[in-house]
Amino acid sequence: MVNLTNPILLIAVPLFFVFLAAVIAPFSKRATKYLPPVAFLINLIITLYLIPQVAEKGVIVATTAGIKPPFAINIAVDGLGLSLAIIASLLGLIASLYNLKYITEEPQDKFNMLFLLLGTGITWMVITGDMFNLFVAFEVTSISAFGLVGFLRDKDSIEAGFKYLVMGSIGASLLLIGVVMLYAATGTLNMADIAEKIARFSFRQKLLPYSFIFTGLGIEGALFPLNAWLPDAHPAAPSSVSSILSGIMTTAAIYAIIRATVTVFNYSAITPFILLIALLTLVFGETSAFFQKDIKRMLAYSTIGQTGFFFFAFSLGSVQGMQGAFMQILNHSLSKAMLFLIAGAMITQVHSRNIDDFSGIGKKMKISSVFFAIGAFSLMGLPPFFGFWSKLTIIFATLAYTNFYTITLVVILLFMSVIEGAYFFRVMQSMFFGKLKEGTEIKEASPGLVVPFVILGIVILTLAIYPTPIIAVSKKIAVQLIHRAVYINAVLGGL
Amino acid sequence: MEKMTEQQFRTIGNMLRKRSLWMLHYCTGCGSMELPAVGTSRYDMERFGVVPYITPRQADILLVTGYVNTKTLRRIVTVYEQMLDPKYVVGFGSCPINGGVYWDSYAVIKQLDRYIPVDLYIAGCMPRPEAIITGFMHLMELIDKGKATGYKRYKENLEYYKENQRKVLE
Amino acid sequence: MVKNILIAIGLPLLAFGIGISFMGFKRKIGARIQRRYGPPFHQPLLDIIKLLSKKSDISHGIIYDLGPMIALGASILTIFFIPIPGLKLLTGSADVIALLYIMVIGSLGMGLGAGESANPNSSIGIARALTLMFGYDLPFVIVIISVLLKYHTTNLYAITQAQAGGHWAMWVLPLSAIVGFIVIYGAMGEHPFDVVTAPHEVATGPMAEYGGKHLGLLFIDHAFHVYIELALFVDLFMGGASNIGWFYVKMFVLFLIIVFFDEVLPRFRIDDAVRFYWRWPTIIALTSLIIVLIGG
Amino acid sequence: MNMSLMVLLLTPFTGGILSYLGGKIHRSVRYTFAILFSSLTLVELFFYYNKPVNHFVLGKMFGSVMILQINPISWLFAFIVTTISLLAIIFSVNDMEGRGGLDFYYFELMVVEGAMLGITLAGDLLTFFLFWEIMSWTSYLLIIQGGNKSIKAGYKYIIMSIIGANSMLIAIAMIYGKIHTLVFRNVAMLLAASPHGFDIAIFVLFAIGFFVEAAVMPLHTWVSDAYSEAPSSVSSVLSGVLEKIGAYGLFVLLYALFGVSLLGKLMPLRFPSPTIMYTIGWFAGISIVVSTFLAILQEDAKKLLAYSSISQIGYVVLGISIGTSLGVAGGLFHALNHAIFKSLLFFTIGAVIYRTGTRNLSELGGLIKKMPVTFTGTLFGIIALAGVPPLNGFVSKWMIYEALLQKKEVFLLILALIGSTGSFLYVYRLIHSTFLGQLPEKFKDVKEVPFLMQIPIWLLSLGTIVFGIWPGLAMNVIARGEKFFGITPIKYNLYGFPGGNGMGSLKMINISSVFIAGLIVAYIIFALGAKTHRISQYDNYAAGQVVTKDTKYNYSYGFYMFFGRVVNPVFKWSADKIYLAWARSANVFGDYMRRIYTGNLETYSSYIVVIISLVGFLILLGGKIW
Repeated sequence: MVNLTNPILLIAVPLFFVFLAAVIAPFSKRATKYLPPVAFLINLIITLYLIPQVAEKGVIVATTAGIKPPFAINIAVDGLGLSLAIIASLLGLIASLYNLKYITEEPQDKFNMLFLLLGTGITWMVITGDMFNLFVAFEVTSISAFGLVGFLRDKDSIEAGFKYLVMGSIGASLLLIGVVMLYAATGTLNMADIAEKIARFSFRQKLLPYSFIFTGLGIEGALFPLNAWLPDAHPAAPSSVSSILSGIMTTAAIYAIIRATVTVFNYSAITPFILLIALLTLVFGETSAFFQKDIKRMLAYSTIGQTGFFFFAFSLGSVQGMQGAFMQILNHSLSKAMLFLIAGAMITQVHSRNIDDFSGIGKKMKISSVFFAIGAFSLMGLPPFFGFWSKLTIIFATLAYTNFYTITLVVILLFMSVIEGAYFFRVMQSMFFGKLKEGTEIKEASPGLVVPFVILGIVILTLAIYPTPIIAVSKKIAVQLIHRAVYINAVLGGL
Repeated sequence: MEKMTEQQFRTIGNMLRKRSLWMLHYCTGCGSMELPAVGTSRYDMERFGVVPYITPRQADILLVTGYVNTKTLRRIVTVYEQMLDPKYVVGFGSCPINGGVYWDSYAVIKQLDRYIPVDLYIAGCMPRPEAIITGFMHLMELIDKGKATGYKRYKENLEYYKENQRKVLE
Repeated sequence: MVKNILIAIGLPLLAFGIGISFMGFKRKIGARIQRRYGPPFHQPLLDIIKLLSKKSDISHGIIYDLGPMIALGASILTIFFIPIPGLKLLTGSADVIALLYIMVIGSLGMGLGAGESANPNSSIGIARALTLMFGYDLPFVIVIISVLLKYHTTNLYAITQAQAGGHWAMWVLPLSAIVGFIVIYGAMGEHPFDVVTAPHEVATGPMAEYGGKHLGLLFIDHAFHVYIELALFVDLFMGGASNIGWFYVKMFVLFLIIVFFDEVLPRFRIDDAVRFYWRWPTIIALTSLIIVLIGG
Repeated sequence: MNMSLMVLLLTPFTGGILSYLGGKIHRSVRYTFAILFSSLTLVELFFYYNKPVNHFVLGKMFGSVMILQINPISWLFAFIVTTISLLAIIFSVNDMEGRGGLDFYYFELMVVEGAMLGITLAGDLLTFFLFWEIMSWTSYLLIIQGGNKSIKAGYKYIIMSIIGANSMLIAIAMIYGKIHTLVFRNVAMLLAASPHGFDIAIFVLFAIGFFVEAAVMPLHTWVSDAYSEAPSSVSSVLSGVLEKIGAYGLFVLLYALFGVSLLGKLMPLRFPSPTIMYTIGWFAGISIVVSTFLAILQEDAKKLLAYSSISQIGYVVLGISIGTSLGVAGGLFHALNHAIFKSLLFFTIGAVIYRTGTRNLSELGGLIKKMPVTFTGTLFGIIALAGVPPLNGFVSKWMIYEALLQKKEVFLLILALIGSTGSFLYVYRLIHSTFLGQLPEKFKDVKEVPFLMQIPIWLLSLGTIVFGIWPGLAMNVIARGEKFFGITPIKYNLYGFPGGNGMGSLKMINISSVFIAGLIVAYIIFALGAKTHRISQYDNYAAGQVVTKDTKYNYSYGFYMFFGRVVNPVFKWSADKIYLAWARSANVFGDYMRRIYTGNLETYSSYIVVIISLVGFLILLGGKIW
């Protein structure tokens, strides 16, 4: 009897399905596309099963080969990791449902295998408790993402895929160098173990490996100015992939940075630097998004901005900041994934990614447009949507102490939210109230595309109506994250 | 008795009314040159309550100062019809009476009386200011006696006047 | 009670009498200045009787009829709020500031009526009237405020009482009084501020389409208007009066000056009139106000 | 548990959802639900007429309780909200007929109503802000229902509104950072104990938010476009209610959060009232005068009304900022009155637009013969707006003047009085160019608006009379509200104010009855004269010329052109132009920033090197960057 609550299954199940896909691909290429939904559904169920455990124990640790940490490869799921895993599975499920109808290009079997691998990698990244494992997961994610970005094989996607490949590889090597340095210094790869051992190192000794890890992860995590691949890659990929990339992959990388910074390195001294980077990311992301004519590019830049936003909240270092960061991650993942899916659905009708061509489609594609508005509102932080509460939390966290700097920061944050409002409202205006171009035959996208994002929309609306439990949970998660000793003790508890 | 009072009332009304005659500031020909002299210090028609007024709604007297060509007649008729009862028309100079020096002109009305009822003529080419003032005094007398009934005539013989107007204007 | 009713009936009649006498004076004096004999003194009364007894009248609509009525009704309303010697019937119900706006009702009614007469001359006239009012209102409110501040009350009757014994506001606030005079002057629409009715430009402006009894009502209203403006100035700056005769004399002196100016001045263009009011009178009035503020 | 206030708050939201769903069945179902639920809200509100609720816990968020409360002042504003919204809904039934997306429109209308109700009922800043944000974006959605141009206007509105809301958010976050609770009472205690710099910052930040919504200069620039481009019933909600919500916010800020004594301490008392309130008073005063001047020169009926709204809200803010009992009462009363007469005017002009399809003043004229009811409504509206007795606008303006005089704020008084005189100009222009003058031939067949659209016009006209002649009705609520906020109310009775304490007396009933008596006298004189007969509008004085149907014999374009010659040199610059210039330069700057993403792989790789070096550089600095 398989223990349903073993977090290793989160990796094992999708991997198994990848192999399954490889096996059945020679017989039926079409059949492979039904594998990802199943895999992600199983993953989702497992993660949901894990909730009570995590809530009870705080951190659940799973080991391989029966050897206890720090010696074996292990998996440690805490609140943050689990929530991200839930989001990853959910988005994976939604996106793969969407794919059933959306992906018509060949080779479908390879696409589905890569897609499964992408999901696996992301889930792996957020639940691993091991530094080298993190690298491996990172590589799995990146490589599948390279493939997926270039999947459409037109000029754009190949260029984007290539850029992404180069940058991603540099990132991966930097990460590897960092991990190697850590191993050389501490002799262990287990995060908790490193965390314990590294405490005796001086700031300078710690900084070199940290800077490599930070930069390596930062490339994937879309931090300014390492994110230059993103605005090319996200739009070029198929929309379902973009939704995963924007929705959860960058977030997973940010999670890795958070994990490294808080749990492993315990770097509070570095936060001003992180804060600066986050702020720059936010400012450049939102400003650039404002000038985009291409809807997916705009959403991609918006992702950069949002990443900056929650990374900023995280870099405040307070419980409330972390809480805000987590809430915003949740909000952003759901909304942005939905927005990408909707943008994809609209593009199938409009056959263009130019915002000007979207004018007036609100009258024809009612459901899509309304849900686009819901996603945008949530992302902008308009009440009663969940984004409002996360924005509020982050602002409250920033202004926990009132002085000149914090007020300046908040002014910048809010100014950026005005810009974000500006470009989203502009798009919505042209969608709902613009003039429909004559001679175009636009109708609502097929139900196969609509149903997935409507499910996501319903999740967002549910959060809007009933945000209190999530806010409470996010506070718990934040407290857990900031008390790194709990994590370390839980992993190394056996020793 | 009742009739008596009304009659008296009307008489008093006429008595008062005759002392306040507002003249429409409307000039058709060369006769208008005489009016400034009548109005200003030397002759001062305001002594008798005669004052030039601007719009037909306010005025009591329509002073047709000189020849009337067909183009002007249309305006004169419009203005006359816009005036409120009781209203009086004074033909000024010889032109409204018989065309004056324009007696053979194709464009000039020879007899103003055929188109609108004229209560009083002041003959002369040009009548001097004294004559004008005498004319006004005479008009006042007519009003007092209830004889200046041009407006009633116009109503009673509307068909006749309209017919004549139509002949010229169309 | 009976006395009050008598006053209520008598006051408008008195005001009308005073106003109509001034109108007569004006024509007579004006004629004399032009070396004419001029009409009889009771000529305005004759005019009104003639207008009211016209045998036919036209109407452009209900508001056209209502306009002069509102104007007259508002004038009658206004005179009850201006205290004259021994009579302060309703001065307790509205103070000077309220009075400023009660005085406007008439122009509004007039404007509506003139508007419905559908004549562009009327419309232009009203546009000019309102603009001119906007023009002289600025110095006027400053003047009013100076007086109110000076006497620490907004009750017109109390202001006249405070000036008793020869301490006229005219002597206490000479600058304000000068401006007040200019404003009253403009409000009466005398030269050079007769842009509103300017017969040669806009054909008597608002009155262009009015004739007969409508115009008669407006003439009565004008008589009231003359009375109101003069009485207001006398109450504000010349200390009211202890009896009607004295009150009449003060008003007459004031009116005489106004007529003298009126007869010799040409006419402003409307925007120049506004510019004029917003320049010197305003500056003088402000100076006076600042003097009051500093000097108490 | 007492659910009372929650029920009140949820009624419009429920109504909105139900009418949205009902609209899918049949349009009459939609209307029934919308009208039913908004009337229901009004009825429910009347249960609280004399029954303040202090503490109704809505929930808990961030460790701060979210509470609802109702006091007489919030009752007053809630009354404005519900009444005008109800009338707007009734008006829209015919007005919006035939447009698309009506289900959504009614949903939005009721959600806006609910959100505004929520603001008035809020007992803490979090609830306040929550509903404030909802109000902002839902009202944006309403504005953009008005067609193509309205989209641009709505865009301007939402941007300014977000800026305002964010400014408030900063202040709220600053307060939360200190005391972790946002209940008004606790906030007031915090502010009383805080350093002055903090207090002033909070004040300014809130004031920006409220100024945007209340359209006080110089943050008014969205108003003229948004009010004029939105559908008429929305304009009346915007001008009648949304603006008042801004004023309500300002009132809460001044009297519930800060209080006059604290404001007095914040800055030295150089002037009769606290400097900070004095400043607000000046903003309001300048709003009054400048926008009056702008309104005079408008050619567009709704733009004219929009500028007039800015000017009138100036009176409200001015009254509130005076700080004396009389001033506050005047300001609040004017808020009520302005809601009544400005909504009335927007409804009547909406009716005109509904029938004629244009709001260009120079195209209209002479409609009095065709739309007498609308004309009557407009007449009452303009008389009230101009502050002419005996209608309601006069009473509240008079109170404000008296309050200013009491405080010897002479210069503000001059501004206020001048603004009022200026308003005669534009209201006359409004009524003249639409209803008076010559009727253009193309509007020969125009009919009076349907009965459903007349209802709001009738009711609001009645309102202008009732509150004008019996100001005591409104003063009952206002006086109780002032008592609630610790201000001693002034003496008043049903018909006016007995005066005293440097304040003049006013008896509206006397003024109106004598006026009616005067009218009767005038009518008697009139009736004694000869009978009148109606004549056509073409039988008109034209210096002898015969006016025919094909000549436009009407004066309406550039009505105050000569006045424009006087003031135009001053109005060459405007706040709007300054903002646009800022936006343009920000645009250019942002465009340069964007170019950091060059699209070159080499550049991107070099960024990585830069970052690694930067992080490495941190080693030398010891990890500290500041």
